[in-house]
Amino acid sequence: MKTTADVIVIGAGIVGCSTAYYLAKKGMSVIVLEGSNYIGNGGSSRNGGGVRQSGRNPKELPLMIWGVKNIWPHLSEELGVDTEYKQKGNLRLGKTDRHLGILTKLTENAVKCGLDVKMISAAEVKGINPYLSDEVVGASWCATDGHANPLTTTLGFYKKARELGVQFYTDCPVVQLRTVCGTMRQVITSEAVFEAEAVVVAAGFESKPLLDGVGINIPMRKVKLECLVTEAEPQMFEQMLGTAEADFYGHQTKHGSFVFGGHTGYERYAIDYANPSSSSSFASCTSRGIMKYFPILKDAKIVRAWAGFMDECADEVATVSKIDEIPGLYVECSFTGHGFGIGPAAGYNTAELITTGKTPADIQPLRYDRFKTAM
Amino acid sequence: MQNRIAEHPILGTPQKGRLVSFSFDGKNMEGYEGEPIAAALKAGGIMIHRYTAKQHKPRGIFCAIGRCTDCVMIVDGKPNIRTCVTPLKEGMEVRTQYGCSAKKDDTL
Amino acid sequence: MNDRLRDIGPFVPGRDDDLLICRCEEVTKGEIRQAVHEGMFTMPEIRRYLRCGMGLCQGQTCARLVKGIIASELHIAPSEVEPASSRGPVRPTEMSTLGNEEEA
Amino acid sequence: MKRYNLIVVGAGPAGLCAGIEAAKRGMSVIVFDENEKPGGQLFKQIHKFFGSKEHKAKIRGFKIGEQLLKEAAATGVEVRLNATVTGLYPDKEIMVKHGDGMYHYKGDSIIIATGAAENMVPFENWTLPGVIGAGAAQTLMNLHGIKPGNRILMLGSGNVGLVVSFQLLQAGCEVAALVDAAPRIGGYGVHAAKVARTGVPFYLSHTIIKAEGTDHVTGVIIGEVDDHFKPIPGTEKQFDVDTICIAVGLSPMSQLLKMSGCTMEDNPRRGGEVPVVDEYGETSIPQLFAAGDVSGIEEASSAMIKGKMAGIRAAYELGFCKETETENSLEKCTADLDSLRQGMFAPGNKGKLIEKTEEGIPVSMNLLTKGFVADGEIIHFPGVTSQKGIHPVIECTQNIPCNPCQDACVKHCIKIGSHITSLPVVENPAPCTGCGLCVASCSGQAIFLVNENYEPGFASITMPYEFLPLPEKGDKGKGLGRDGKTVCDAEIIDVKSLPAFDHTNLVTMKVPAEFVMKARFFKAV
Repeated sequence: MKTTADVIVIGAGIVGCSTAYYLAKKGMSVIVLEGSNYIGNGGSSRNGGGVRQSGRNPKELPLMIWGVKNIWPHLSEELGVDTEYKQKGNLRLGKTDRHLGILTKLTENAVKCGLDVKMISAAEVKGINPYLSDEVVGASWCATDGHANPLTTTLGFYKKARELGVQFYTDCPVVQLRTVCGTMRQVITSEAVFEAEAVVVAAGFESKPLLDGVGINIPMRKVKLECLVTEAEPQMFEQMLGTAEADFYGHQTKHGSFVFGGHTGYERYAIDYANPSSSSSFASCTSRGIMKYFPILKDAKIVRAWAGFMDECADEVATVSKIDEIPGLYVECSFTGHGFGIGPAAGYNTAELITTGKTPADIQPLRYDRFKTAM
Repeated sequence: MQNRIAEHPILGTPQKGRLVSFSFDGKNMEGYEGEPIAAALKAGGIMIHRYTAKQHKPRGIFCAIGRCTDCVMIVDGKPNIRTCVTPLKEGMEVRTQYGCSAKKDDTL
Repeated sequence: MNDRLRDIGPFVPGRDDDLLICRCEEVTKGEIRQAVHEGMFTMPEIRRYLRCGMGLCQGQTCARLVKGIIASELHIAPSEVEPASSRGPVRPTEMSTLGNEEEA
Repeated sequence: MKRYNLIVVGAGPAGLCAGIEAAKRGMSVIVFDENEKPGGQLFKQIHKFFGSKEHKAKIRGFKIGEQLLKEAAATGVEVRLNATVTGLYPDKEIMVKHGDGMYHYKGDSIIIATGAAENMVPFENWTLPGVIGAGAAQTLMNLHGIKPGNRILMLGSGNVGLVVSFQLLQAGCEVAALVDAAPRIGGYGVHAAKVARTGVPFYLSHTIIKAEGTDHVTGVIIGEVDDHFKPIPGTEKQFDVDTICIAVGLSPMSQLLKMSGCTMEDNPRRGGEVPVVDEYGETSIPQLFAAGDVSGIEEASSAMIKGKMAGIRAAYELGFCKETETENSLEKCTADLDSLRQGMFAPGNKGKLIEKTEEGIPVSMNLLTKGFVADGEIIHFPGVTSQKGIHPVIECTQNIPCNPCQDACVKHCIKIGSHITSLPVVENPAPCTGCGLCVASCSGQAIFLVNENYEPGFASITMPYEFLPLPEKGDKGKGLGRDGKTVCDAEIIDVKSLPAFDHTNLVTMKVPAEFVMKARFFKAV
């Protein structure tokens, strides 16, 4: 059994697998440890598939813009799988003036970061997506946003990394990290002790207990999110959709089925089970929400609803960072439910950080020690 | 109606609702109210319910208990209706389904 | 611990690889076998990678067949293949019906 | 939110029995079923059931279903049809789709009795219209009065494959062949015998290579398989059929249980993914039970008992009945269940080749590999005697927990004794009056009345006959052997159809005396 490598990555989601892939591409030997039985079983296979810049916190925009420009366009070709990436824009819809206020503020911040995003009128929205109902009074529109299939993309990174010799172990939960002479060296599991020069913690919320164990405290908590998917429908529209209050988001997949995420409002108070399960009213509540925006979908059949946990950060911003206090420790977590689109870029930049000490994109705002108190 | 069992040795004559007419791909057909649409079609000798999206292959009744979804058709404009568990009503409009819609795509 | 790099032998094209296994999503036996050799060792991974079991019947028709194919490629018993999860609604249900929650 | 003491999902044999036992003990009970008609599999089983009187033996499946419905109504069980339980959520909550609305319910206890569904065997072109499951054939014939096809090939020789083949013949279809990759038939010998004697050829150690046809099935090609079930080139055989019926076993429909998060296991001996349950069917989640085929594939008779046990246990755990009463009823159920789980087809003997009967008689290998008992083998069995005058000949050659024939004979000619799986023995001499009650009572249609010297040079054979058109007195035709092949000329000398026979007509034919132990079916010419 292989227990030593240049780098150990903890977590086999989109972030862990892409990091492992890019490291292996640069000739590094990598071991990936996944706690569950399945690759990509956390948020990576439960999200709404958005690959979007608009609506993000400005701190994440540099990395995301870099990713949309440098990774997503040729990712299918590189991984040898159909990521189903479509760059046909993102409509973030508003139904009230308050919504428009939120969207306008987000738009202004994004424009400052160089993102081509603008507010558009109800008529213009209808021009882009004629299926939307008249409840929409306006939206923010970013033409370079899009969506992709999170399942094939994550498993595509896994397949490619595996081809390059990355050693994946599933059903292998990590118990503890251990430093040797102050440097990150050992990863303890119930069956073996793994050793490496560098360790990347990319295990979603499960990152927290491991990081706390070595004195690195990233303020995040586990919050349930729920999604659903419909039967296949004739192709209608290609944009990614969201709303001002992120109460509803989704897109129509290449297969023709619609994937939507939504809220009942009680996700924060859900009974915390290890395995997230959908609440009984979620599909009904979200269906009502969707039908208000898309009356044409009232007859569309829902075939499945599921839930997942997001690692919600205190400032709702990802943490992609070297840990100065513990040389050799890197972290990629707290993606707060919008980690799919930005995951590959985070993976690429972390691989660069480990091998060259520098990153092509500016990840300075995503440092682990950015958290300041209220006063 | 050659596929209907007139008299069964154990069950006797099947009790049926009233005879109603419905349309299948524009043609007029008859069946008994309340029996599954698939049964009325089968009695009328119709075997093909749909053509699949990818390989455009014909599909029909397979499990007849509403589980396998192979028998789905467009009923009164709504696609993916499981005809083996949907009761027949007067004047229903049943159409062969191509992929997930009624449009017979040219690639067939 | 499940070593995902363990040697399960090369993918050798089979005589009946174009046999259809998932009837809803039209996934063939060869595609499933190939995916196992690309590292997809469990039901959820095969489902997410190829869509078999994601169709209208949600795998009720093909799950057992898929499990058998994965098991034979991995040289283990079907009962040892990690199963997929089961989610509601267990029968496809229109949004208008779902949205119409009534007091029992 | 509406709450019941007990929610049952599935109004089949297990679900109804569970609801009845719980309601009898004072629980408020509602049973949901997604179908238009309740009774689950029962309403498709038109054959007479096996077992003892307590197991409702010799009653036809759908009649048992009707009885259970009456009993459910009488004990105040609410049965809600066209009600699909779309989800089972934590805290024993369910979502039900009824009409065009969704309803939430909670149960102090929940019993899942959603039964099983068919396994699949893929072969080339298996997605063609015309390839159907055996359950589909039963649903079309027995629920909707539609012939599934005109000429049908059956794949699978378990009880379902055998019983559905017989039911296809009853519906007026032609069964071209019965095929199974296994070397030996999986179901009861008597079920195979009543199909074989009508002329249906059995092809064991064969499987389907390919379905023929472009728009729908027009034919099928089968081939012999080696002991790794791989087809042997050159052994192909073609049949012109319009329907292929698949009956290769069942798997539990345990999606709701898996959704609830209770501990599951993939147990091949119980048919697939099943909940881990205790002897009363309780899962790892307290007050969440599974009963019937969903927790392990067995017959409807055992499903009914397992349903009862879950209902009783649920009532006890919620304080609706006392410990002693519960213990007694549960012990009785366990005893009933154990009595069903005996004999050659007991769960423990699954797939095993049993060489000898309990009485030490070598089993008929011909029956297992060709579907009928060979002439040389039949004479060894205690039910088969040669006597003067009319007497029953019971061609029951396997130890099955079943004894309706013993109770049917008012003259006590037939003896099974206290051990229910013993083979029936015919007294010699048999004070038989030729009343035919035993012939009609046999669930396996394995009893004939024989008079070796009906008249000089001729013998009479009375057989159970459940087909249409019914032959008439004076009809001339051929006597068919147990293998379905013509053995002699035959003339119908009597046809009896009494209510007591419950649709099993007694047809008596006259054949040349030397064929008395060979001719077992009649074919009009």
